[in-house]
Amino acid sequence: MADDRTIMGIFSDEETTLSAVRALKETPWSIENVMSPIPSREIADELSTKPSRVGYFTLAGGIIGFFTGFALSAYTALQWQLVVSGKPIVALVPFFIVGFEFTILFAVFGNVVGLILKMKLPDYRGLADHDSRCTGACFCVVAVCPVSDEQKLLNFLKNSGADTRILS
Amino acid sequence: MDRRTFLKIAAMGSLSFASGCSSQPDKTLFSLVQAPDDMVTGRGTWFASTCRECPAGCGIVAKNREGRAIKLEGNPLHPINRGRLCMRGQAALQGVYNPDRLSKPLIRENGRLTPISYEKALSIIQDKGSDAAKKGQGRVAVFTEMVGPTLLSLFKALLAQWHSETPTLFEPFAYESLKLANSQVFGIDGLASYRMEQADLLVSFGADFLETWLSPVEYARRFQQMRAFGSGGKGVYLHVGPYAGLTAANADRFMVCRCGGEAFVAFGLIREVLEKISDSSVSGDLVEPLKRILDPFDREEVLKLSGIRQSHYDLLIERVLSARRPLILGTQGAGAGENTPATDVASCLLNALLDPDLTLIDFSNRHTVERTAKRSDVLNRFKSVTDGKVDLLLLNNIDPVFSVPYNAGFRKTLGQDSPFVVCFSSFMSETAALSDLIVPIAHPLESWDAYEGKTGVWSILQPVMGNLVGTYTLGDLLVRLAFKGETAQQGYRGYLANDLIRRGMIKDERDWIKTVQQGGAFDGLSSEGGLSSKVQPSWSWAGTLSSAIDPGASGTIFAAVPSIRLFDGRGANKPWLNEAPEPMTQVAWQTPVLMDSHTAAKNNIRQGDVLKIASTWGELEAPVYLSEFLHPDLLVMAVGQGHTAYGRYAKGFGTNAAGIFPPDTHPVCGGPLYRVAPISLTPTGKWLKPANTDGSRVQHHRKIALTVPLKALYEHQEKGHPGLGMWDFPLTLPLPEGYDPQRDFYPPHDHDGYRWAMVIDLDRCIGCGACAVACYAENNIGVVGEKRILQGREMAWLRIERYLDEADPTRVIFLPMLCQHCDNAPCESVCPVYASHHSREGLNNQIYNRCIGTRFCSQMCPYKVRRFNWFDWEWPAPLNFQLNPDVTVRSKGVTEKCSFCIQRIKAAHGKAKDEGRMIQDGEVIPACAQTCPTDAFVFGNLMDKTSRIRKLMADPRAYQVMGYLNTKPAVIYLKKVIRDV
Amino acid sequence: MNKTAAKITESVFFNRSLLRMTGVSIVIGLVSFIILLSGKHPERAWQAYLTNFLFWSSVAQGGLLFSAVMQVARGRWGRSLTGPAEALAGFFPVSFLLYLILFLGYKQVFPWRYMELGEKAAWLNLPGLFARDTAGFLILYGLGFIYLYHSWAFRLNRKTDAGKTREYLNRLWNSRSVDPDRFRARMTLFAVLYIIAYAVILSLIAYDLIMALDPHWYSALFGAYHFVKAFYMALGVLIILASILHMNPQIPFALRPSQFHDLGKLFFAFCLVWADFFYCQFMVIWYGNISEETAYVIARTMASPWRPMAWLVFIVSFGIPFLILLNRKIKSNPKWMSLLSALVLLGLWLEHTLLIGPSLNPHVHTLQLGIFDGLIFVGFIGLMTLVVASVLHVLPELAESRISEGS
Amino acid sequence: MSENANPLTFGDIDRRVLATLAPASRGYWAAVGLLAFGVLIGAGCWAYQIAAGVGVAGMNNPVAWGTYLINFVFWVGIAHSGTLISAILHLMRASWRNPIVRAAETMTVFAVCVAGLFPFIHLGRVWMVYYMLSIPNQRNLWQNFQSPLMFDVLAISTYLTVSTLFWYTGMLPDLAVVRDRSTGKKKKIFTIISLGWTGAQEQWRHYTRAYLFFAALATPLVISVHSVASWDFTLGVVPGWHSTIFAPYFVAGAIHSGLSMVLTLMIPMRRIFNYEKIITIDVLENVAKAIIFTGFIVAFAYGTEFFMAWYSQNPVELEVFRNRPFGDYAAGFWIMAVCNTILPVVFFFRFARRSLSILFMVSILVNIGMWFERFVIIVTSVSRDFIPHAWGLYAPTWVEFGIMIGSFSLFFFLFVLFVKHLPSVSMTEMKEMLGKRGGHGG
Repeated sequence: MADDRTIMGIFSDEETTLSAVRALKETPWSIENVMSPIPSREIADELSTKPSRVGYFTLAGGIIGFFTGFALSAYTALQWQLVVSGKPIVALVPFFIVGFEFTILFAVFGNVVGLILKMKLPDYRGLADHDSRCTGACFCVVAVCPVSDEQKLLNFLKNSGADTRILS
Repeated sequence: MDRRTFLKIAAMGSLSFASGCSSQPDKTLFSLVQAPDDMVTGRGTWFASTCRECPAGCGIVAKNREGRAIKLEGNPLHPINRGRLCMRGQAALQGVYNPDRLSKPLIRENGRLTPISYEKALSIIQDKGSDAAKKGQGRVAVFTEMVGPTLLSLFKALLAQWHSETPTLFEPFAYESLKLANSQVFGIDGLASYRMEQADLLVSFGADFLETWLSPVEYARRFQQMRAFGSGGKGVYLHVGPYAGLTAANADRFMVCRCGGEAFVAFGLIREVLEKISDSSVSGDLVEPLKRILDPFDREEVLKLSGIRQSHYDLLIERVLSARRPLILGTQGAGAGENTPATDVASCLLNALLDPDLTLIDFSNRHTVERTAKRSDVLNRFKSVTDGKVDLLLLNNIDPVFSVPYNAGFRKTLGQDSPFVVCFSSFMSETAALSDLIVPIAHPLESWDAYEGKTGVWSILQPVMGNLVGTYTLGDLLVRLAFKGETAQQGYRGYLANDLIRRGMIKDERDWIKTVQQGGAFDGLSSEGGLSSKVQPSWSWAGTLSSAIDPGASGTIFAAVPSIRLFDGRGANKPWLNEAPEPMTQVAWQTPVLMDSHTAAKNNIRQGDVLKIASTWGELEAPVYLSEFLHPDLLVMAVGQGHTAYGRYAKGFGTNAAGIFPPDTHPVCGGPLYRVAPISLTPTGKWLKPANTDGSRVQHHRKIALTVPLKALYEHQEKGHPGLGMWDFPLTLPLPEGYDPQRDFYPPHDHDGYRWAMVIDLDRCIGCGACAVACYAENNIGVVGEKRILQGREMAWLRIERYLDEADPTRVIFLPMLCQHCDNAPCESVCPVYASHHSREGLNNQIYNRCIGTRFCSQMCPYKVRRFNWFDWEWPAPLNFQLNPDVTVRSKGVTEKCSFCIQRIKAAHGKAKDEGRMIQDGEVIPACAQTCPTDAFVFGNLMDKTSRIRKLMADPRAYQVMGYLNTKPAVIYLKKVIRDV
Repeated sequence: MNKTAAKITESVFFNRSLLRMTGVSIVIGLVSFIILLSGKHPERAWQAYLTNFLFWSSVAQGGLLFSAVMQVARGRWGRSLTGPAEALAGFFPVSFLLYLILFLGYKQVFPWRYMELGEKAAWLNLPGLFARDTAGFLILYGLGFIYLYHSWAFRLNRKTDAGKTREYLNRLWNSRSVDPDRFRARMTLFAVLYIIAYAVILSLIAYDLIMALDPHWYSALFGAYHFVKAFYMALGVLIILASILHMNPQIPFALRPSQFHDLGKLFFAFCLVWADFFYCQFMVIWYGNISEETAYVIARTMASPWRPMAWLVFIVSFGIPFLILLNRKIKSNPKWMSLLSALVLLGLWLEHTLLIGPSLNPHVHTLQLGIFDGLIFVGFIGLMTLVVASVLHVLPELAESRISEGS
Repeated sequence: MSENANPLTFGDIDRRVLATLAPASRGYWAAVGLLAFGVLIGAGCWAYQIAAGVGVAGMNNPVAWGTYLINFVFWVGIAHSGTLISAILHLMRASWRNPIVRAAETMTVFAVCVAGLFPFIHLGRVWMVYYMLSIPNQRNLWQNFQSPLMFDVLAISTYLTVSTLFWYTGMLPDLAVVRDRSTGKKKKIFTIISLGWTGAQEQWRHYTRAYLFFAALATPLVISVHSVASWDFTLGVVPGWHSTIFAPYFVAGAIHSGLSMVLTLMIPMRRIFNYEKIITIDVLENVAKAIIFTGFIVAFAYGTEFFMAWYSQNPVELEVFRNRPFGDYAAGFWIMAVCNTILPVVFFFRFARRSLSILFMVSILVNIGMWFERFVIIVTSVSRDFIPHAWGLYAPTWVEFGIMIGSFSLFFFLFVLFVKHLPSVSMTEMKEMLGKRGGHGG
């Protein structure tokens, strides 16, 4: 949107960031993004982001894995039906371990897949207007305002303790 | 193999060979592009022949596959061994295929041996012979091993041409003392055979009839017929002697005494017997003088002189007097001590007194080893050689340089360049090494011949395979030396046939073929009666009796004894025999000197300490093995090892005792002296790790090798209700009925048609180890050698575990341990790749080419019967020709174990399928069961309710080793019966 | 606030209705115990008695363990739960009394008295067993009380003058003043000692009073299995107790959802550990298939009459909680959690019966479980409730959560 | 522990950690070279063994498992505490673990790699190892999933995969930090491997959740892995192996050894990279406390085993447990007993917990002790099991020692490479620790 300005405010610590975010929410301007070196429950709450749904992938993976494990071991055992130590051909007691290991493995795969899909990584476009301080000591708030309000927003951010940077 | 099938294949085989395979090396073994029409690739052909590993003369049948003999079994039709073989017989094959066999005659030219052709060799001998003959009478001397009558006559014929006397039959073990006793007491200068099986009490004063004595396989069988519980025998066996070899270890009571003390025990016994004797069956003229001579030997005197334990002595007397059909055996026969003749005479007298009709002694079918010359005669004959009265000396397959005391002259004389020494030998033995001309001869398994093991028992030797290295048979050589023209043309086989016809053994060609097929002519064997005898009125024996001297005087005595594995040392070049541990010490590849453990403790000598043992005549060094089976004043060493030549498997292993014995012979019997005293012992400070395969001598009160008192078997024993512990766990068959839902997690599983299993009767097992060696032969088991055995890597699929009784360490029990083919085998489920699993017929399969070598199975196996191939084992050519084509040769990195000879089971399956029937009971016999001289193994199908093995399940003695582990082993053992005497 | 607390307690923990309820249930339990005892099969009575004795003693021991662990691991989140947990420890004296009573039934309780034991007799003999277990209980409970003595010194308000116990304790504390840090350090030390004793002595009890009932069976993990289970049960009871206190507006005890959530997670974790310890034993015994070991397990899990009960235990105490507790929300919901815990506890009570029953009634063909066992259980519930109530009555501070803690 | 006393700021953390990634000195490369040489020794020995046969190692018939499986179990054990620290302590919100979590996880990954090698080295026919993989084949003959070794294959490979992913995920934000503070090729590389992480809320939201699941899954996994390792022994009937307590006892033992290995690694590392302010003495003290705890569990297990052996009154069991303390391998047993159970007791004293030298010494001794624990368990049991006639002794050969040297070299080789090229302390989690003042204390 050509008539919009995206401005990044860079704060030195979590508290000021937090108050800034709170204040910003009162303003007409929208918060596009917040970047932080560490995860912050508080900021997340402020931005009222929904809890992640990665868990569903994990769960799905786990369930699939559990049955895959049993299925594989049962299938291989049934091919020749060799009796070993007089144990049943399809012996659920030991096969449980196979099922278990597969559960964990697939759950983790699910977890990773979910993570990749949800975080949309790898994605290097975000680095274009990324400020290196955001991964260091600083919290960055990216706000959007009409071109007209640019100065207002800049002042606002400065007043709330940030040094600012115009991204676009 | 039952009689019928045997005859079939034997016939098929020998017909072809009778025509086909002469001793000419025309049929090459290597490529059979045109196989002879009787040879079906992949199918074995059986040829009957005779074992020549010792003078006993057992019949064998050899399995020939694609032209190579791959396995020997006893000839079931042969009256001496009845289809069984000892470990030496099993190992005969490694004589044929021995990598160190000589293939060309070698002549010594200025010190170096150079190969020459047979023609050349023959002409040399011919020339030397005729030159000698020219010089005068008796310029040619022949010393030969024990040979058959035909070959002997051939020798005679040859020597006659050279104006020389008959050859000398030389055997290191010639039973001089026994022969002396027989002649003095019974007037028969020979070696009677004994109807042991009919006795109810057997007393031996040293005769090791389970090891080497006369005819071990035969006597092992008779012994168990007498004694074994299974065969209804209730006989008791007592052994009196200074040490216990395998034979004594199988006695119901081993009574240790001084070396030489046996004589006085025998005297005492006679004295006691005489006092009891009332009836006049024994002529008074025998009783009186005996009383007179033996009067001094009352109880105290005997105890003092013999050093026997009082309780033992009383027991002995009590048993002998109460026995109905007692049989007394003399001394060990191979080599004498001072009192040996006295002991033998005394035991003969005892037999005469206790059983005046001598019904247990068979004088008509005598052991032909009696024909061998006394050692004193041998030495006398050789003296003439030493004195230069002989120009040509022929030695046939004997090794006096090794087996006769060093300074008896052989070494010296043979070393000199006159006389000209010709040695007929397949190996570079010590003797050959000193000879001027070495003529390799074909192995008995490659030759035609006839041998008479017992008088009237003629066994035929026929080539069981083509000639391997192109050697000639001795017979052919002699024929060509002795005769010209037609006789020479037809060779020794023709000579033999004619000779047999001349002797009336066979009538015609058909008869000849029949004889060859069944392995010999056994009709001469008279069953009962025959020649009998009485005690001689001449009192020549009296002197012998009085020759006995007090053994106490001589201090520590060093004795050498024959080895069940190597006999007199001729077995030393056979890997199997070295690899198989000595039954009593469980030591392989080494010759330790046995020392009483308490004596050792007193002189703080540890096992493995190397001692230097010196006598007036020489000295030797050997590691000590601590034994429980010796008189404290005795050191015992087995003969056979300590070769300085004789091939890679013999050279440099162990020690030869011959060196320290006196060269002269026993004044009375003329036998060699295998006892020497005084001796000096000095520790060398060296230590040699004993290569023993046992981890412990006792079984630590575990349910492994069990015994049961005879009484307990007769009185009705109430079974305490079965529990789950080691001792009260019930016998659980590896069948569905063996599954108890109260204690089994797994459902039972069925087998289709067969559930192979084995019963091993510990009461029959004498621990001779024939089964183990048969297993090596049948299953291509690798020989690992001394170094690897020291590392604990022996590969035996079947091992004889030797356990001493914790309570009484002089009691021994042997337990053959092999894969138990458990129904719930702990080894199977742990294999990640199904290499080991349960077969449909209950076998515990091991798939070699699937195995990746995790060794998990052998860790889990409670019986530790699984063997891992740590390396690729070697079969130096041509040993590899012996490998059984039906059994995989395992490469390094895989685990192997007993398969119940699955190849034999498969073969039986094929046969049964062709004939559209089930496999019959007793049709499949694993190699171990087949060769066992005492029939301790029974193999069969448990699912067949009528099978012999299934019936044995009812035996109250049946149990499973460590059964409480609920592995449901398919090998069921029968407890050894203890006759508490 | 303490004043109010003191006032409230009068009515909350120790009112008539509660007394009536507990009293009645105790009487019911006692009566049914006597009925069974006088019946043809007195061992049935002792089976029920032993089951409940072990069950509730474990709860009490595990309860205190929770507090001790929190102390050692400095787990702040659970600090406010330690109060109720320590209240459970009030059952210690009762438990010891019950233990002594147990020996009245020694004829039925120790079947090995009639068996051939051999060497084992050195371990399995009545005097020896009584001596070592008595010593064990005394040590465990002794350490427990010393720990409580330290813990309460910080927890209790010294001024309130309610009842003799308080005054006695106050006198103890005031008698000599140690500086708080050293006192806290000693508290931690005794917490550690209690934890060690917990492991060792609960194992001992498990061997002597459960495993040895079938003297031929043994499993090395059995002791650990028992004390892990004990903690699992204690957590269940703790959840219920905490929820009751939490949901009762009159009591100054409230937990943040996160705290319930953490407690729930711990409960979940020990549900898994318990199951794991079971599987570790079952797997090894199943695979080894040595009859000495299998017979015991088969009798309890695969053969009638006990088999269905084994499945019930498995489903109720593992299957259901496992599936439910995967869910995050439920963990922080007191109502549901107490319901679930109750279910689990019921299952574990059956599990105790399952371990003891077959040993005390060998070769039976019917399930040795009846209405009376249930009633006796009820009686013990009453007993436990009464004990906890009275403890909280005397020491109301135990039921105070310090909201201030954590953030 | 009190962060308040700690004057660290976010900036300090970045600076200190990034300083370790500066170009390495000559001495460093010398060390790397030396370790590489050690690896070559091991490789050479293995090659020789493959050519000649496993016989070049000291194993024999009763004792067919030797140092290869001892080292296998040992290294798997080392691996465990890594996951314990990163996952279990994360779930328990013991944030004192944050400074060492990265190093510990790395240790896990490398230890599992090394451990994974040993089963291969152990095999008699390693070239046939693919029989153990589910490769479709024309005979349709697959592997036997009832075998504990198959459990191992699954468990170890799963463990390696999971811990590697866990490790990488945990490192993602730090990689971004490095990216933003480096130039040239290094920047390019880190740009790629940090996958374009910016630290946006959207990313954090999923990241934290996923990380939690990672932890939640790694915890049961780590327990299962060593349980499975223990089942290699317990599932048979061999006396001294067939014991139900093994699984938990192995897990505890694994953590015991792993924790001490953490100390062994951390103490030199904090000295060399002057991490004193980050890896504070309090952190080490906490590890020491944990060691006391695991030490107690291990001791409890030893005791139980002996009691049970006696209680069973089974002559076979009795013999094995008589043989351990008084038999052929008594020395090994006493080393194990003293190092694993007696020594850690010194950590009851505060000064010992806070003295670097004592911590270091004890940590190494405990490692030795744990190695001998595996030796005692694996060797003594089979060397005297059911059939006395088959008893025998075992001693490692130079080949086995060579391979052992190789394995240790390989581990330290990888670790040394890691510390100079990747952030060896988790900057993010350090910052979190500071950020959450007065939050959930350790």
